[in-house]
Amino acid sequence: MTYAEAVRDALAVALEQDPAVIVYGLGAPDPKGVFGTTLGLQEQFGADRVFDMPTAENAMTGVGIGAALGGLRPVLTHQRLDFALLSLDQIINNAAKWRFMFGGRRGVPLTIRMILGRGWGQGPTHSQNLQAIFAHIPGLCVVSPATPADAKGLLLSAIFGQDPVIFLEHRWLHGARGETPAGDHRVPIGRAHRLRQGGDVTVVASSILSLEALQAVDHVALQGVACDLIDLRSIRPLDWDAIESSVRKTGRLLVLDPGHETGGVAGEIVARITTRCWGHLRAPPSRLAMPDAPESTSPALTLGYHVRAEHIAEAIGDLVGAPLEVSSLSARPHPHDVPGNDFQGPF
Amino acid sequence: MTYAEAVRDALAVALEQDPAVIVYGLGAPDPKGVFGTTLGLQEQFGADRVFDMPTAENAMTGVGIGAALGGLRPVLTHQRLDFALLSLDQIINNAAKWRFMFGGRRGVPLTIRMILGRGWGQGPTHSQNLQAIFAHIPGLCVVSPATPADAKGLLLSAIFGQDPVIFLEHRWLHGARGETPAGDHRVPIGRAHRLRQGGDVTVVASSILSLEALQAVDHVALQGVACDLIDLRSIRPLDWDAIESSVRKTGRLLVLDPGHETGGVAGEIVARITTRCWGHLRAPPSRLAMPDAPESTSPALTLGYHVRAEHIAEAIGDLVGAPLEVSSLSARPHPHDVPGNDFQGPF
Amino acid sequence: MVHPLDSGVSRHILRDMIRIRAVEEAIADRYGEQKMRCPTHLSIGQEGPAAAVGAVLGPEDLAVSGHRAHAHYLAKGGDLPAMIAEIYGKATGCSRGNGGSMHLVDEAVGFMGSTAIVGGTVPVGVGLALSLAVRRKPGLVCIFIGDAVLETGVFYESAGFAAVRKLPVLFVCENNLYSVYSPLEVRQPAGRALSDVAAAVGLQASSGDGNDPRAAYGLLKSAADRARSGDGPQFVELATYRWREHCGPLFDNDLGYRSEAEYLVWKARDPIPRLMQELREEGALDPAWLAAAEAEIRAEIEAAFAFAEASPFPDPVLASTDIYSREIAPFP
Amino acid sequence: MVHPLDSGVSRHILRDMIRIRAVEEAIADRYGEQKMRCPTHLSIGQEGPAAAVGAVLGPEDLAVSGHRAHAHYLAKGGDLPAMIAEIYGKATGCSRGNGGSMHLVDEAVGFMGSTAIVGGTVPVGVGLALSLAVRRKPGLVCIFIGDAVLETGVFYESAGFAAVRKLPVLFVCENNLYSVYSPLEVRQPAGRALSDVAAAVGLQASSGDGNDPRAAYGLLKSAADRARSGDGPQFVELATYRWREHCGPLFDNDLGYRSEAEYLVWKARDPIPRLMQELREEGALDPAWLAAAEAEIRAEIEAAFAFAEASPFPDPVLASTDIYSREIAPFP
Ligand SMILES: Cc1ncc(C[n+]2csc(CCOP(=O)(O)OP(=O)(O)O)c2C)c(N)n1
Ligand SMILES: Cc1ncc(C[n+]2csc(CCOP(=O)(O)OP(=O)(O)O)c2C)c(N)n1
Ligand SMILES: [Mg+2]
Ligand SMILES: [Mg+2]
Repeated sequence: MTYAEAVRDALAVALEQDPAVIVYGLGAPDPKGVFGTTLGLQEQFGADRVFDMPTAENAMTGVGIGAALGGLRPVLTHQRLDFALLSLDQIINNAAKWRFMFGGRRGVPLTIRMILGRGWGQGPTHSQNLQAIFAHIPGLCVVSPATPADAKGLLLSAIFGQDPVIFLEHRWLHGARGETPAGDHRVPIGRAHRLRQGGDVTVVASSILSLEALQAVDHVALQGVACDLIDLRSIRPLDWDAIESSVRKTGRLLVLDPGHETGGVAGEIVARITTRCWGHLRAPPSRLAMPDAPESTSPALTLGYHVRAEHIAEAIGDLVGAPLEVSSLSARPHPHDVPGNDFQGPF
Repeated sequence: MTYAEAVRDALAVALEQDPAVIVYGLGAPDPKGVFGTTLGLQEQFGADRVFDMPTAENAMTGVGIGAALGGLRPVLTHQRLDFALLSLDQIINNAAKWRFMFGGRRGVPLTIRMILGRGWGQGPTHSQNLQAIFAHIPGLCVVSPATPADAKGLLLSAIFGQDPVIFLEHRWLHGARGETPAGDHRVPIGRAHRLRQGGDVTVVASSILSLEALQAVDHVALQGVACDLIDLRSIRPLDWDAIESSVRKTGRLLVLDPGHETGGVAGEIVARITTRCWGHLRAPPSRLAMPDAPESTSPALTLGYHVRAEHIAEAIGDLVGAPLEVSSLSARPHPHDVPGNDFQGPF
Repeated sequence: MVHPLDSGVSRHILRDMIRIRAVEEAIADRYGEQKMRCPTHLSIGQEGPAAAVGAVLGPEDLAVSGHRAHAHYLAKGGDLPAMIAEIYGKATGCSRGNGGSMHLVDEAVGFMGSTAIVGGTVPVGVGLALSLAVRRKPGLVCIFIGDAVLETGVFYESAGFAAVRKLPVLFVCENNLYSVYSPLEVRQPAGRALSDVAAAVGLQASSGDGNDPRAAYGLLKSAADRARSGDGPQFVELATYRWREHCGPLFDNDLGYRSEAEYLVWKARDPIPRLMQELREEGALDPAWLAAAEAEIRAEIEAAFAFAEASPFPDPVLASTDIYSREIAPFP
Repeated sequence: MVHPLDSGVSRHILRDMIRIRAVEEAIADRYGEQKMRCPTHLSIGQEGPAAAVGAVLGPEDLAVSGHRAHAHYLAKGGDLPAMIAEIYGKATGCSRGNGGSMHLVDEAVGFMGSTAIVGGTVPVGVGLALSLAVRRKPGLVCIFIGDAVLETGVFYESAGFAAVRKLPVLFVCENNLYSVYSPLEVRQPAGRALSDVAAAVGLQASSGDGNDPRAAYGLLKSAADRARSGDGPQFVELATYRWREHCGPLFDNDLGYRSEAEYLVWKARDPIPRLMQELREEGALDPAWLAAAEAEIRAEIEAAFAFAEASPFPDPVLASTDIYSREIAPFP
């Protein structure tokens, strides 16, 4: 199934399984079903449990917190992460702190889906991946699955967990396909997944960059460079052990970050792993991230903006000190600002 | 003069000098004048230019943006950074991006003062230093002065600059005294200040931790360990050259961070300097930050929460591989949760 | 002359006001000892609304509040020793010392939490009401707010959603004319009555004198009944006045942000002697009952402070384990 | 029968509506070429309010808007070729290609910016009005909003402050009944008129038919006059309807979120033929003038697209230098 279908499937499983689950957000019951991820859920589970909302992101986050305290398991969806910036007060001051500030007795099992935009002129206010903000906040969990199976499994873990979870869902992954277990499939929050195994370089990725990295890693493998490719899946908590044990083996670290470079999650990983694996590093750890600039609307300016397989392969080459053939990775069957040829706008 | 007086002095100089300057915020004209920093300004410059506002942080930030676009130079004050979380939409989606998203022609000269709380039971929602959030956003400047002179100089640079500036002002520094130049004293945004010179360890600090670090650095100097102490003053842009050239000399880096450790500014510094100064490092770079936990209200739980001089001295000792005497630094003339004996609450 | 309100209920309200005042005064008296080391906002002078609400709400009803919440917590039945211990930062506090005066909770009696960001619990209360509706449970959610909350966007967003879904919410707005040192006119448009605004955004609204707690009870009771019977969200504005400084134990009229004359007018409208006098005139106040109540309250307060003082501080290890559930913690 | 509105103004409005419609249709026609690669929200069917506002505002007045801003930009006098080039992502675009359809600006004519976060420019407009007040400059700020903006907290916060300071603000609310696919009733309380809400929070409010642009002009003109003469912020709600899909060039009634019948009712209320017919009946429409206007508009649009197509894309280097002023940039 596709990633979007996997998200929908997770929601349907949760709604089916527990009457406490509710799903809401702008357009949740709309005819397009938030890129297909909520299609038909209102018809199936009723308008009491699956519903639209006012354009009131801060309050509707607080409503989710209250609903969770009242025994529900709410899932709130934002069509873009950018809109959720209106709700950082409720997320940071309330959801993240409720357990702590009331003495640790209970948390807020609220799941907030945020869709990450990219390309087709999404531009400065519809394409931000500000995962670093959420990953900095004690009390929040942040997950960013790359595959349909992980999307489903992490969403179910989020919904049925005891903590607030920011669920980052890349718009360009919605059409990606993959095997997805049926039923109540769970992927534990905080555990990374090794997608490829190799002794030369540790590549750490997440979300759409895990797919770009897969291409790059397989490409350089043919040239004799073997990488451990670690798909983080969770950004907070982060699976430090997985990265650390890999780096102790490879001695080389490349971290990919779908957010801005300065102050991003990759920096945190580089910093912590450097300190922890000091004696094992054979080369300075490196990172590839978005530039410290918003995404422009102009297709001319998004061309070099995103990290792609060719950049990753090149960075791997730099780390091992061997120039690798990477240019063949640059060829794409569709324009750089859409996920595929079937995408023709308008958003 | 005190730090609070220096802030007030900067505001008065700016208001005097340019009729476009306005100063507003909750309590800006109140009888206590926001810890003394706005005292008497309304009387002196009129209620048109110095005024109170509704408890409406998001809108009042947007109002500042619009006022700036209309030719004013607004200064907005939040009595705690925590309240400014309500305004991250306007800060991130508008103030930070206005220049970029409208083609680079003009920015938003808006200064937002945020006071950082600590101790006396400020607790989870009145003590957050989330500088890392702001430092991650392209388009924002972030400054965090440690001394009265820098507070004045950076505030004037912020007010008369062309970019939005987050001005972080630690509540515990308000009473600190220091020489402060009269008149229109400016300190350039983006330039660090070396407070002590030494070849053994580079210590990077900011805000109140620069004062703690001064004590620690002077203390270990008597034991033969000489540190470069770099007071960042600006968090974004950050003076990479100052740190880099110091680390090339010392080969050892300790970064202090008044925010949470994971995803904090110190991690960014460790990551970037590690990559840039790889061949020069003689020991793994290290950092000292707040734990990944909110500040508790209970004085029992804030005791070990904040980074203090003794921790810094100890970390310096670890870096040079020599156990240093640090315990004498722990003695304080007043309880750990107040800046001085004259502080008796209530906030 | 017999008041329409049942005299038992009236005495309940009176006793609650006396109790709240006594607790707040005990805090004020001892605040200088520097053992209560956190920002503390007292309700002395404005006990009326809280006590009236306390008499209206039942055990199945829930409540949330803001920074000035001692009175609300107590009126809802919150545990007094746990509150005092919380202000002392002790492990026996209702929030185990992490929250202090501004973060109180007692879920056992439906007091679901008070927080320190103005307006911050408003949507939380609405969400609790949503949970009642979805789970088809009885009861309502009382959301205590101050006049400043009508400046916050989140109030309007929350009220709108509550109205769209006709949720069982009762907003109780204590209009004490000030937000910290700021009078209403520098914050809200002239001539804009809080209850009119509330009505326009979709709440059924009324307003009255919070220092006449029996009148307030009447308004609140009707509103609560409407909320419970599915009429949708309600708003009751109650005029009242805080006697002491915004935060802390002292008086601050000397600062000049409000006049001594204004304070004296409101002090003359003290809800406690007023109700006492009324009940006396109605022959509904037995002096022995009053003396016993006052003695009980005194003893209860003494015991609460003794409990707080004797309680241990929390174990420092908790500060880092209280953040996530056991499945997630400890964050590495 | 002579209409009270000056016929020159009426023709100005008519011409603006025709021009806006023609521009939007040209965009729709060519969107499939995939050269305009950004989300694009068209105003076809709802040109009335924009054109009426355009006739009311003077050069010293300012305006801000949201995601559906082409009509507002054009009515305020914005540069057409620069707008089309912007949608093409070209260096000659009004935002140098960085903003696209959703981020338009033309400060030369007082169009101070439109952005894509619902409600995001509302406080910015109020701040612009504050700058006029503080600098004692004439004029007002027009803030274009949709019906969904009355759900956002920032609207209430901004309106409240504008009222407290009596700022020269004119809110123009195009109520087209929908927010994306969502009808009003799932978002706002039943029976809550937008203009009543606005009045309650402190704005002087009126409402009317946006598809009768001369009637709308009357409401807007009175409101603008009041704002200019220091009466404080104004709110005018204008009923109208979007014909095509929320975002993009197509029709989408087939999706079922609104009925074809409803659409046909509104299509029959098309403001352009209606005003044309009225003017004809009043003897105020010279067919030659109309033909010339239509020809001019066609030519202008052809030229604008040709300009956009021929313009260069921005230099990639700009993407990293447009972020800070020269004193701060380049960020290391
Ligand atoms: C979002 C936010 N802004 C500012 C503050 C600072 N603050 C604390 S209490 C308060 C006054 C609130 O006034 P009101 O709601 O009328 O309650 P009262 O104190 O009068 O009981 C303010 C502004 C805050 N806590 N949160
Ligand atoms: C804060 C925020 N939430 C959600 C969105 C998604 N969104 C884009 S346009 C729109 C509809 C706005 O409706 P309305 O204000 O009535 O304007 P209309 O599109 O009808 O002209 C929404 C919800 C957004 N851009 N910003
Ligand atoms: Mg008040
Ligand atoms: Mg609409």
